[in-house]
Amino acid sequence: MDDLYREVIIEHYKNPGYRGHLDPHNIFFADNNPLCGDHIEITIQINEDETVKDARFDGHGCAISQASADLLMEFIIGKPIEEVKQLNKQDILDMLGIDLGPVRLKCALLSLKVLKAGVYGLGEASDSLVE
Amino acid sequence: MDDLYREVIIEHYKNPGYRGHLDPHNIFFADNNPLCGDHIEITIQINEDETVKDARFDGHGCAISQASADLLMEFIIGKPIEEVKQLNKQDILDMLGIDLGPVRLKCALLSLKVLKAGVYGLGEASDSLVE
Amino acid sequence: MSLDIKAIRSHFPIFQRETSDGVPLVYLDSTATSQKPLAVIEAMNNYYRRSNANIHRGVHTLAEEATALYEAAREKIARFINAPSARQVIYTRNTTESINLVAYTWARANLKAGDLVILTEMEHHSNLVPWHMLQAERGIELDFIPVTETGLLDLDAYQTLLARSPKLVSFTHMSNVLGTINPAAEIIRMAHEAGAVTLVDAAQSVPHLAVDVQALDADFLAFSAHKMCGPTGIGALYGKAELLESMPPFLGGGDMIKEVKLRSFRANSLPHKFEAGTPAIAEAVGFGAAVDYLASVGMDNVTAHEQDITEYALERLEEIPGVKVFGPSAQHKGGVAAFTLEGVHPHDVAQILDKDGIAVRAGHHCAQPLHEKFGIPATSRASFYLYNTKEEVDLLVNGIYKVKELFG
Amino acid sequence: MSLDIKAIRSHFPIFQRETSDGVPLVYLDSTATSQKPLAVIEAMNNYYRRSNANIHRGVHTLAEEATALYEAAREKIARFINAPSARQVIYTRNTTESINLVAYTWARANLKAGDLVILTEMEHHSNLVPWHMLQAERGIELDFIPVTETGLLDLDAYQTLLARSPKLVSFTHMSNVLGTINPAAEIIRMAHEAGAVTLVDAAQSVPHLAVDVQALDADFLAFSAHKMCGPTGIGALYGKAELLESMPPFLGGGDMIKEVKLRSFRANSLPHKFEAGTPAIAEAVGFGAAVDYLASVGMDNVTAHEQDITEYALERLEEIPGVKVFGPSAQHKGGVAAFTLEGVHPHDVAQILDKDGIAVRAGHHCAQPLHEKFGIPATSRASFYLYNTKEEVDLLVNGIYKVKELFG
Ligand SMILES: Cc1ncc(COP(=O)(O)O)c(C=O)c1O
Ligand SMILES: Cc1ncc(COP(=O)(O)O)c(C=O)c1O
Repeated sequence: MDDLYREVIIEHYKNPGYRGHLDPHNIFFADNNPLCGDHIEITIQINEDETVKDARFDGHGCAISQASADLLMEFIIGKPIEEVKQLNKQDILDMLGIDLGPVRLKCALLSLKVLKAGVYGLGEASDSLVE
Repeated sequence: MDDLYREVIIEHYKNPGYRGHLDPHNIFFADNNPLCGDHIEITIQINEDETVKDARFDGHGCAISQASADLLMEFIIGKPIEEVKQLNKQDILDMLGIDLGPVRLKCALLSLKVLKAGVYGLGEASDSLVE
Repeated sequence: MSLDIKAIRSHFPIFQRETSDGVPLVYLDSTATSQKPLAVIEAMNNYYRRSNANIHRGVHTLAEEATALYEAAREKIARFINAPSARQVIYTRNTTESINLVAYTWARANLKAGDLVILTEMEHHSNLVPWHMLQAERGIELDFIPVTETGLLDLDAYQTLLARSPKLVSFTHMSNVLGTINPAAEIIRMAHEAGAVTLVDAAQSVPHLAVDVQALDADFLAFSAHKMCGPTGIGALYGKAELLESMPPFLGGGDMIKEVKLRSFRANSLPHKFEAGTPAIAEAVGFGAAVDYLASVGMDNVTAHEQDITEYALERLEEIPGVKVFGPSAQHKGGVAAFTLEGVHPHDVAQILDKDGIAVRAGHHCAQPLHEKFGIPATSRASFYLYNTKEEVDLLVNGIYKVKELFG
Repeated sequence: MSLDIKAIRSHFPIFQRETSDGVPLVYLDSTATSQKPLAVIEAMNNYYRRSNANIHRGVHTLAEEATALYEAAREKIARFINAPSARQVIYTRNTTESINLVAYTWARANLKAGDLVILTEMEHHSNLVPWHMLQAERGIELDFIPVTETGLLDLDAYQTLLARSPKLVSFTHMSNVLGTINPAAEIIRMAHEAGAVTLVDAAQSVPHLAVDVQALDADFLAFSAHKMCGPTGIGALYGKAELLESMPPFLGGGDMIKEVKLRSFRANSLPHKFEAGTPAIAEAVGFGAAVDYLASVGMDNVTAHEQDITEYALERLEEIPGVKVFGPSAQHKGGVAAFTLEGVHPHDVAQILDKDGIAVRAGHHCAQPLHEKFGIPATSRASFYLYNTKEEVDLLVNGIYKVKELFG
């Protein structure tokens, strides 16, 4: 219909491959977008060589936030943690393959914000993590 | 030069006929225009038949305020107090023979305000006296 | 009389635009802010091109023109709400500042720890947070008139609350989410019987209904120009004269004073006492033009037209499977339809509609506690004003079907 | 480089008007408010005609455009004063509200009875009354840096005052009466050495001088759009990030919150924490356009041009018998000449000049204590901006001779 809701987004929203919860896990983090109540939490398992062994997200919210989370989990599996730490806004936009206005950008970046707060071991997720 | 500063105004400002102070007097009142610091005080003597026997103003300020005061004193001498109580904005404008914007109107009406507060025996001069 | 909508739409330049190539604007977000007729835009334009000057103390021609325009607008606004006098209309930035002004001045001068302020569960954040702040600072108590399942205020519960001798009842005349038009005159009468002062959040009522502050017997009433065809940056607070006169000033500075010494000042008379510094002069001029515009259309016509569209919109929306509209039936309601669509987040609904040029808002609409009450984080909201049409409702409905298909 | 004044004047539509038949406008009242270039008027025009919507929470095209325009303007303003980041620029209504914001939040959170606030004898009422109010409410102490006979601040006396450990030094960067440009960086450095926070009333400096908040090391700095080619209804407060972050919010309502419950709220991050309710959106867009306009002319060029005119004006005015100009010599002074004419009240001067289309202001210019200090109730004030010319100074001088003749 239009590039904002490319099939891939709707598909990942309706049939996410990485929704769930890993137990045991090495990293857990959760946060929400106060503007719309979107919620994302992630669990991650890490290999001895500091790469991502497995990753899952859970939560609720709009198609953009949930599809981004699913795409992001898919993307990071197998990647070195150091590389995960470098991910930024543009990487998410590339995964989604679309452009977003400032309000929806927050939805798209929620999972990355949660992920980075988790891998950096921070107490709080801040917007500056994904700028 | 122009109708605002008609000769009569400049003349009454420069050579006022009724500047001064009456002693004894039946009425005294003073007030200023806080916007520009203009000050007017009046003293009035009253006849047995409730007409104005004599009237004087004193003070300082712009030509409009001082000339209006002089013209007003001249006008009320001999008039019944009841008639003085009825004087209003338009009477002053008629004496001056000009039209004024809202700021300068305050200057023009200061002496009337003071006069009316005096003849009504009020504690304070209010703008509503001259509307 | 029904409005000539085609003529009305032609007064609003924005309807000439397309949101993207070939896609005209379907603006259904007037509850957030209204569009502006040319008359309002041009009034400000002319002000800046011909009369711009600072007001009140100037003697020169421009200053006198600007002062006259600024004060003439106040007279118009006073007449529009039937205020007894223009000096009871204080210019503020918006409804929010109007309410805060009361909270900072009247309330801080009159409320002490333990004093009760009654609000409602359907308040906009603007009529919640100022009281939260006062609660934290002063220890006042807050209680809330509950909202029923159908989106009305529970007046029996209100009667019970009134037994606790509130000092203030502050409530919205019309909900910006449910659309509920509250029985303001009755709420005020009951408050007065209990000895309380009243504040009406009229952000949504003054733009859409004929509001008469004297008929309501409102003590304070707050509204914004930008929601009633006027500019941003200006709003108003109406107040009863004896209340406004008894209140301490709010912001200190130029124009709100009679006299200033190095270490003290005397406050000016109304309305200037509450207008510190150079005010929103051009915006006041635009506000006056907006009021002229609405008066020329006729507020009863505006209301009737919105009622008509709203009825139609509710009918059409409710026939869509999965759509749930919040709030009461059309007869208790202004031109607002907040809804959820099963399985689709409101942000997605709004964004997909936007691709067809349809502007609706998604979120909590600055009424988070109300959304919490109904157990939802957000809604999509379509809202209607004098320039909207039934055809636009049809476009909205078609759009929602498209969303369903996409997510189906 | 000298300005191409003819080109500049052509940017300002108001100069096409006549004040009365055949009498062109000679606008010498920019210290009260400046005129607006077409670019500013058109920016707001276009906003209302194309992009008008409420900001921040909207998903639709118009809301995103409006939000982007509103925030882009903040970036421009931040760059204009060299703020480290745009979130340190808070939109307010005007300088007056900016100062009050600090008085209501930072000061009420940090000052207690007996704490000293240092002001100066040349302050505008906007930087006096908020502190008078706090003095009455809290029992803070006020003291004043004296003004010398020549209209400069007495920095020795200031040094002595600093020994009393003030909590705040709040002062005007440039006097709107004397024109004095105060040594702000030095005043701030001395305040910091004494452990005080500083607030700069930059209402007259940001419009006329290149102001760099980081070079000044100002803690707070307040200014108004309407004095710098921008619209009425909007101003700004700059603050250091750690101060702004530590301050409680000011007005409560929409947009300034992160989350609202029925009985509590969490404040939003900067700058939104201090911007409650629908802001002056069109005005922010106009403010941004004003800053663009001034930047395109170049602030150093603006200053140099004003300096040039002011020198000429002082020379010409002082040659008129009976005229006394207040304030320091041209080298310490911005484009302001406040004067008295012996035997003629300033109101009469202004009114008679107005008949020749010459707009000057008469009164105490919201600086009553300063006038009292100089033993006069009022002055006439001519002030200059980038669009004024030496020919206009000549017209002013001829006008004053006419006044003298009339009253001679
Ligand atoms: C030095 C100074 N401070 C403050 C102000 C107040 O500005 P505003 O009226 O825009 O709040 C002015 C304007 O007259 C001024 O000249
Ligand atoms: C019911 C209600 N109250 C208050 C407000 C706040 O209005 P403003 O943002 O103009 O201050 C709004 C606007 O959204 C509203 O709908």
